[in-house]
Amino acid sequence: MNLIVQFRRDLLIAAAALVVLVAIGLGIEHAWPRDFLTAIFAAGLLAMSLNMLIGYTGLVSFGHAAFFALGGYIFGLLLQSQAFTGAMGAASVPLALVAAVVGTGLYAVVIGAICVRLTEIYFAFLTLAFQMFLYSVILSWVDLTGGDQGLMGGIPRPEFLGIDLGDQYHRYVFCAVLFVVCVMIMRIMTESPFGYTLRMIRDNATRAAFLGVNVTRVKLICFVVSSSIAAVGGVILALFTSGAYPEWAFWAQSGEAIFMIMLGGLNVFLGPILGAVALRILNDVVQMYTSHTEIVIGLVIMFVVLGLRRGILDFVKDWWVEKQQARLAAENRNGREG
Amino acid sequence: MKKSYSSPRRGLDRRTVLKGAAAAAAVGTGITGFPAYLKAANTPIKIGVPTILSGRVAILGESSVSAINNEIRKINEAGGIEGRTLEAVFRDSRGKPDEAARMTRDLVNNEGCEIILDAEASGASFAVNEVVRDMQQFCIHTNSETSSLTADPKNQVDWVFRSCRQGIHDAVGGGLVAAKVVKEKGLKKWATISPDYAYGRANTEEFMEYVKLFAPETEVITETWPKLFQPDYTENVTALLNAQPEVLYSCLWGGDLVAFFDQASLYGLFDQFTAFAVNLGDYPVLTAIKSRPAGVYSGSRYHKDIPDTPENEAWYESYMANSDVLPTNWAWQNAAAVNFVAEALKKTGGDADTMKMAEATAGLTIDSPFGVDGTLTIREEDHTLVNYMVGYSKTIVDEPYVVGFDQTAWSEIYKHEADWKKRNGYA
Amino acid sequence: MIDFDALAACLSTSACLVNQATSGLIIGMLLFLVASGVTLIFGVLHVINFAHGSFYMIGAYFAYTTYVLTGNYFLAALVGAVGAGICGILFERLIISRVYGQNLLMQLLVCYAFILIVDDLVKIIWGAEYLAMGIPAEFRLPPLRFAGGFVPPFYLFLVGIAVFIGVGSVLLVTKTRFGKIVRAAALNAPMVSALGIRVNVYFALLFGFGCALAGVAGALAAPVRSLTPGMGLGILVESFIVTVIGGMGSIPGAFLAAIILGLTRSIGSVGFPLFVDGAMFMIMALVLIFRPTGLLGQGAVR
Amino acid sequence: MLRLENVVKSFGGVVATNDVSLNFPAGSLSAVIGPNGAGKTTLFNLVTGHLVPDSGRILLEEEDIVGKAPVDIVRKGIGRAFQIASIFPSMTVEQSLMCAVASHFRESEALLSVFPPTNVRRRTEELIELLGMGSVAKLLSANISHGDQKLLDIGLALALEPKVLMLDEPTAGMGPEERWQMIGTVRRLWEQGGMTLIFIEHDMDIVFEVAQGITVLSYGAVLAQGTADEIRNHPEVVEAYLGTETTAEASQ
Repeated sequence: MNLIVQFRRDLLIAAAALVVLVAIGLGIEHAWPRDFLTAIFAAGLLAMSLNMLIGYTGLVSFGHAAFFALGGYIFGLLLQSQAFTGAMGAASVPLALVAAVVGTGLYAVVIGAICVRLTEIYFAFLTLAFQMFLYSVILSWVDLTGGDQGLMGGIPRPEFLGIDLGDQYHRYVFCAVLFVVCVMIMRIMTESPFGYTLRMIRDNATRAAFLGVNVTRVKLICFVVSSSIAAVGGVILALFTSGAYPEWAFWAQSGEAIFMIMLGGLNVFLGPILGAVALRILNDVVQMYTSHTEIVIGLVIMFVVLGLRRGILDFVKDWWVEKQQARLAAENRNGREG
Repeated sequence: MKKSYSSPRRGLDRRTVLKGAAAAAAVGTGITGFPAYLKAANTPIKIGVPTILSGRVAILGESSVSAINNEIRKINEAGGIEGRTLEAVFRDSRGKPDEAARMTRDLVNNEGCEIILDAEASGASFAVNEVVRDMQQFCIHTNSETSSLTADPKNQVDWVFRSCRQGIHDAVGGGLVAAKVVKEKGLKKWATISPDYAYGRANTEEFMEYVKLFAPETEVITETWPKLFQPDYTENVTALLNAQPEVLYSCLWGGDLVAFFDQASLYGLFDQFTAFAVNLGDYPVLTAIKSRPAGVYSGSRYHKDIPDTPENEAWYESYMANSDVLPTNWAWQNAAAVNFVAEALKKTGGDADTMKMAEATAGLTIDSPFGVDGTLTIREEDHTLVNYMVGYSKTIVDEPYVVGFDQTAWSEIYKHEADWKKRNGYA
Repeated sequence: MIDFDALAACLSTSACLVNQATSGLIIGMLLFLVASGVTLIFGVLHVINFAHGSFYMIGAYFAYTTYVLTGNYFLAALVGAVGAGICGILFERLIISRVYGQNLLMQLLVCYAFILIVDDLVKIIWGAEYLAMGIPAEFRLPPLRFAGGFVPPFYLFLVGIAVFIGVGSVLLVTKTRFGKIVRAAALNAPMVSALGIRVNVYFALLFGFGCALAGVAGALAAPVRSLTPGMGLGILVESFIVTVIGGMGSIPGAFLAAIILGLTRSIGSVGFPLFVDGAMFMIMALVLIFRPTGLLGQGAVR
Repeated sequence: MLRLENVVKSFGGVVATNDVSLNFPAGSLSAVIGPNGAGKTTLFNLVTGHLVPDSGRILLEEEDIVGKAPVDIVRKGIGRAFQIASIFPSMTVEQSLMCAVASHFRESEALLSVFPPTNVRRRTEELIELLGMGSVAKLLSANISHGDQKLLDIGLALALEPKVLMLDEPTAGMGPEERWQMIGTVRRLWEQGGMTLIFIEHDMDIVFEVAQGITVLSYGAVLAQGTADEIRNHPEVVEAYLGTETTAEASQ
């Protein structure tokens, strides 16, 4: 209850956003907005959850896509198992979703326990290595995962509570709700005392430890939660493509997510989503004119990193903060003189 | 977009339209100039082709593009179909399944493509298969040889077809030829080197299964599985040397096969064993391998002399005149796909509606230079291509690179395919 | 999972030992050349060159073109090395030097961008399809027989060159004036530049040298590996593993780790063919857990 | 309150802390002095758990804290500020203090409430008042003056309501006027807070003016411990240490 009161403003915004998203999805008959937005939901959750590590905690993970892929695979494999759907019946989809989130979380506990103790560069390396390891397991364990072909034959989606995920409208609304709920969870996390502890660790982990913060544990909790949310992104993409593919665990997927964060802004909560939208549109527009999309995107990244040196929303935020700080400083001077 | 979604919807009501939001979205998309569906409707029938145009496989994708464009050019120059011309839109998926899925959706949603030719390798084909199933979009798979794509009822979709060779057909053919060769030479000990992914494993397993069936004394003494696109095969080559087999099978392909041959020849591997390489027969592979060995058995891919007919010769000339890459296995399969589409469109009167096209394509037989008797058929029961050239040749160092084509009779293939389907619970 | 019989059989026959040892050495040496560049650049400049694989690719393509034009393989290898080195200097001056001292994220992103751009440029210049150089005429010799095993003469040459370059680069860094200045500058750049030495030039040269090492590896590999845009990625990931296992900044460490990895691959392909990649990652994870600084590395990582 | 018994710590062959036994009574205000390299910061690191002694005991209220993690030692009531202000640059002064207070209130891992909880906000307001940082509270820590950053660092430690507060050179890098101002604030905080306060200081005038007890370290060993007068008249200190130190001070 208390939570609802404290976050009422954010909750209202989230509700309004959901209404708009649903209206777009149901109001436009053409499939493009639904497809586009569903892809954004998946990529957005990957990027935003990764930004919990990069932007909020200062942990540059280069292997976050592994959890995204794992979520998709757990979800897809469970629903493809006739034993599972047979036993669970109508509860199959929600249970598979929960299993994907919890299962990925457990995997993240193991990986995180090893990784979060290391410094920046080694952390990046090790997360990358574990990601490539998972990738190679997915490719080689053909009997279970279908290898490079991914999960074949579609993912069955038994109806539950009147929701039929085989129907594109139902599926879209379901994904939109999942997306908004996850974003809200991350919002609460980042604005809670825990979220500010993450910022302490990012700014100065040693000092945080001397203030009684259990840095390792906090990092690990953040790692696990963000991995679980990435898993939801994977579930959305698995629903959307009716399959799961090893490329989701490939390092380029992580690289792309990192760029989305950078492009949109890593110090602003919604920055990564803006980055995801911008990158997708950029990609699609460039694709209409040339097959050399990579060179264009590479040049854009160079420009953003070397020219702007920060993301779009970071630019706005820094400008606003500087203005505000200058005003406060001026007030202080006047106050002292007067 | 003429096509509308016919799937029944329950629960959520479409009439809960919030026009404001819709308008806002429309304005938003208008500003970005995107998506293209807002542009004026196109008169040509657009064919969307997700394929691979970068990486080690790019040559296959590029030859597919050349072949498709060349066939479309011929059709359009002859006046199109029912007054409508054809136009192909290509997208580079880089061979990634999720990219291929996304691009297929984009091709339909944004580019207004009414027909999809899925020119992806196996991995991505399964992804595209699910997309077109979901979108109820007419589609022909043109490159995936993985048998289960059309053989497994789980993967079958009423409006999806395949216009390319299939692993099981090649395996029967390969098994027959290989059995004959090893029996003649008295060879028993086999080794395999194939890429470690679904295609490589399934293909190798099927091939060896038929070799064993036709030559029961066969024994596989070692298997080595390099990763797909692995740069270095030295470890695998030496593993083969150590095992000292008498015969070698490989379904490596493209650049991987080239690298393997160059590295293996350093060790003189092909002087020591008899070798079968199903994917060696493609022109770009044969020409790229600098240390081209003689006497390796190669599966039929595309060759201007197989079948040795004037039609095939003419197709080769026409292709070469309009392409800057050599023809491949993928090239003829995509050309065949365009021919099938054109033929089906003639039957529907130029209507690209999914269900009408599906009905027209099932069981369709066309005249084609790639068929055994000048025709190719898409079988009605499982929507897959039959009656194309199956068999093995032997390589020689210089042009025409392969000689002595040993053709497998389709009656033989049908018989074993039916057994195989039963064994796998597909039929 | 592990086929002990095959492993034991192999380890007890000299032919198999010779074969697997050479193949491990070859894989290891090419890896070492790339990894030594990564580790050298990190050790001195404290940046991770995530784009190092691209210089391997550049080296291979430059060598290919030179070989096609001149037919001289030694010249081709030289052009590959020098070309990659020059590209490396340009990359350092124009791009990487702008993110020195910035956080890891920025370095990662510019390298990611560079990889995308270079891959596409290669595609535009050389085409997307694979190219093969073929074994140079000098080396088209039958394999040598040694204790029952096969040793291709070209591979002997390759190992020799790699060892020569490896020793050379250690000497360059530890014994020459250039090496001393660079190392001093890495510790205290303002101090060194106060002595009238243009630190930036030295940094760029060192970076270029590191890239030239990758370039020469690409050029050496070109005759036996097919060339494609994007070929740098696989070697990049493996060379990172080597760098981490050996200890970042340690060239002898990279040498040791490269040989360990090469032998893991070659012995593994006999004993546990399905787990070769897994074994590589496992070695790296174990090293990071129990000896995070790497086998021969120094410095804190926690 | 805080007692060290025969604490030894060496790095390689170098003995940084040699058989140190010290006692800091509850509520005392003590200074630790000694030339550079005397082992003052090492002593602090040993007490706060950043380093583990090779031998000896460190007793906080008669409980041995040797071998405990820094986090646990903080929880037991030993706060610390650093020689180079250790703060959170991208947070405002207020936010930084709130974070520290939240940690003290065991709220730093709370997920299901909004930051800052009411009790944290209230306590932080008191702290800002106590520190006299009201005018800079909304500024980013990176943007405030050096003196304010040092004060914020102390404030962060103070937020934990420590029984023992250890300040590593609170006046480092300041001009004479600023130093006196800072030490005045420190003294006021001590008087109002009632904790045991130990600080490292180079300026002898400040030490003799402010500290009740003074500990002199030299080459890792305790040279003397006593009141200002005792130290002033301690022959060894005068001879071995004060002379060099005052010279060093003068030359700065």
